[in-house]
Amino acid sequence: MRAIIGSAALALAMAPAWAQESQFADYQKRTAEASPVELFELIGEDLWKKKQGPNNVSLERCDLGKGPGVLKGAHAALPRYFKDTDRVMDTETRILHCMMTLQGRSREEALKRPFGDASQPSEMEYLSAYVAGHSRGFKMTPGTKHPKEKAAYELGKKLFTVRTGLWDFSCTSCHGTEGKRIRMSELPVLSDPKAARPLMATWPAYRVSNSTFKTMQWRINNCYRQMRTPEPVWGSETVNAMNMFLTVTAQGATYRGPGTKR
Amino acid sequence: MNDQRRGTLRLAGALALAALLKPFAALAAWNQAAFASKSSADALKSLGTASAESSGQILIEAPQIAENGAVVPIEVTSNIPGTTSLAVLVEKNPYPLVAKFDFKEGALPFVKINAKMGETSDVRVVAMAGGKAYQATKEIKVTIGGCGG
Amino acid sequence: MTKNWMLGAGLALLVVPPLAVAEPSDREVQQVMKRDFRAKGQAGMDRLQQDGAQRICTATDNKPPAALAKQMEADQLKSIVYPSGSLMGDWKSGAKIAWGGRGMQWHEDPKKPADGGCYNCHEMSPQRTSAGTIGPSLRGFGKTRGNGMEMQRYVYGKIYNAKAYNLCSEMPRFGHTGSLTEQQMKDLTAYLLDPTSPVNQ
Amino acid sequence: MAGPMKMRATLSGGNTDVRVLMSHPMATEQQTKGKPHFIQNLTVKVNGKTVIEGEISQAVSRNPVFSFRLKGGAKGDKIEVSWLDNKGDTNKTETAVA
Repeated sequence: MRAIIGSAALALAMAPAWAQESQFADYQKRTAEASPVELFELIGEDLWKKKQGPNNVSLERCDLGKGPGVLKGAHAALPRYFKDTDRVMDTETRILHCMMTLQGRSREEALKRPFGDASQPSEMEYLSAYVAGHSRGFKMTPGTKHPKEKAAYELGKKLFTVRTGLWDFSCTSCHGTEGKRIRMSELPVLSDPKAARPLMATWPAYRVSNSTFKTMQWRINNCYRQMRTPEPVWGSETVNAMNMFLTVTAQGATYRGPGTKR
Repeated sequence: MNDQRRGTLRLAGALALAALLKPFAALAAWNQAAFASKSSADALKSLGTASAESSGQILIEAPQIAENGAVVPIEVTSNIPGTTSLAVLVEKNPYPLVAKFDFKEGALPFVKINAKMGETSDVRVVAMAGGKAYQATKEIKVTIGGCGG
Repeated sequence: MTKNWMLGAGLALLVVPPLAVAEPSDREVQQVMKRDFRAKGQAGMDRLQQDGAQRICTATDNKPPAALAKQMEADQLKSIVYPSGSLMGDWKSGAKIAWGGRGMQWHEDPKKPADGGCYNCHEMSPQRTSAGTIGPSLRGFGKTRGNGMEMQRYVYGKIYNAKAYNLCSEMPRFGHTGSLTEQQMKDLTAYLLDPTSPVNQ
Repeated sequence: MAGPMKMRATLSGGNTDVRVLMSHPMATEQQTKGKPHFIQNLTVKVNGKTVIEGEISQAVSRNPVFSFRLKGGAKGDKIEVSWLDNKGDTNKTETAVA
């Protein structure tokens, strides 16, 4: 009995501070264990290998930063600066780049439906699941050296605190103080590595409340929707900078997604 | 599913199988009366397990509180010797009977499912063993219901 | 010093960043946002136009100098339009507005009335537990404070424009932004102050 | 209509643990205004012999995930899981115990 108590105490001590108090920790663990998230990786694989677009080629030669065709660890090393486009790109933005350059698809066509729903997830969501799955076990090492990578981090950090929109919110309105809840959901302080690490290590993810797969592009878009702003453009500098800020804050975490969220 | 996805999936096998399995459709048993019951008592009557005796040998592993009723993982084990079936019911769902499994030679009376729960409710598990019915319940609190979304 | 605040000039709140690139100025960030957002549905680009309160609160990390805050709060207070007579509406309608989360988002029908979404941040009723904790608990609000005209005006005013009482409050300005109607704000006032409301049980 | 399935079967403590994932909307009456769409029957076979038969309802979550436990088992045993939904759609998947 003492041994059991001891190991439980140890588990608690190892859990991130904000997760310790979570009354939903057991629920979250159980849903993660019984998650259908692997299905999305499986369908994503089919789409990755499917010949598409005017050039009728697959995405198998896509260069996600580790060289053409290399998937292992690619997601965990993003976002980063890409010389060929002279900008900072995250996993999804880079996938779009490959759809356009390799498959010859137009941005409009490839992004016709960036966010899906439960009855019809989007191609991008499936592909993100497949790509991210190849980074399990890799340390998260987003780009931090190139001036544009540094600028993206600084912009994201600043955007995190900007009060804007019809209702005057900033990201910190919800994610700035430890121990707060929106409705019944605990709110992680995302500028704090101890909260950002477990979170970013499990995005993209199957989201129980949407019953489908969701990505970071969606997550940030959806936060702004609830902040009552206009819509941030998919893959824009603003969204990618925010992703960069969160990922750099989480850097060093071992990627273990795609995850399962409430 | 849309046409785009249809084309991308590993469907050839599944479609061929659909044709082959049609007879299965005619054979498959599905207890319409039990699943259409609006109370667990009626459902259990339809399953022929109306008077079940409580048993500590049925284990229900589930979260005490679920953040979202759309997915509530429930794990059920019967340690009653000779268990041949397990039924899982969510008392307060519009149709309480969630699932029923028959275990034949070679299978252990264990199953783990994800169930939808509309609200906080008792989960009732009924096991059949040696022609007798046994049951156990566990309450699961739900903060957001999961039947309509 | 005050002059600097008024100009919205970047302040020396430079926490040493792990990466040695200067952080962008507030103005640069505004330009980036204007470039990277698009009007959608009822959410127009005008919503990105920071007003004085948003600008000062952003620039000072929500800690404006006291004198300036006081002055700006007084300005915000002037924006509040009080209807004549009692400010207590129907607490039952107020409960629905307090516990609803819809309204003013780009995907929503602007013709449908918005909710207050109060439950996202405030605990209010012992019967309903799915409330957030970003704002203070409002349980027993009227019971402990009474519901005289002065209290009605405070509650109505706070809902109308929370920034009149605390410049960098995280609470939206529901009346000032046209998010809630006069009647809705009266109903919410009643939900908090009416002795028969569940809030005061 | 049938989306993909995925299954894993592993030996554990002398028994075989089976975990199977299915892509299916499992749409309730409430979600579809009275036209629910959900899997009704499940069958688990080991080397061609049926060992578990399941009847399930619309209250099983979207994209169902099930775990089962089989008595004994050996590496290479063939496990097959198939389903049939209320519209007559069906799918199956097969794997060898690892």
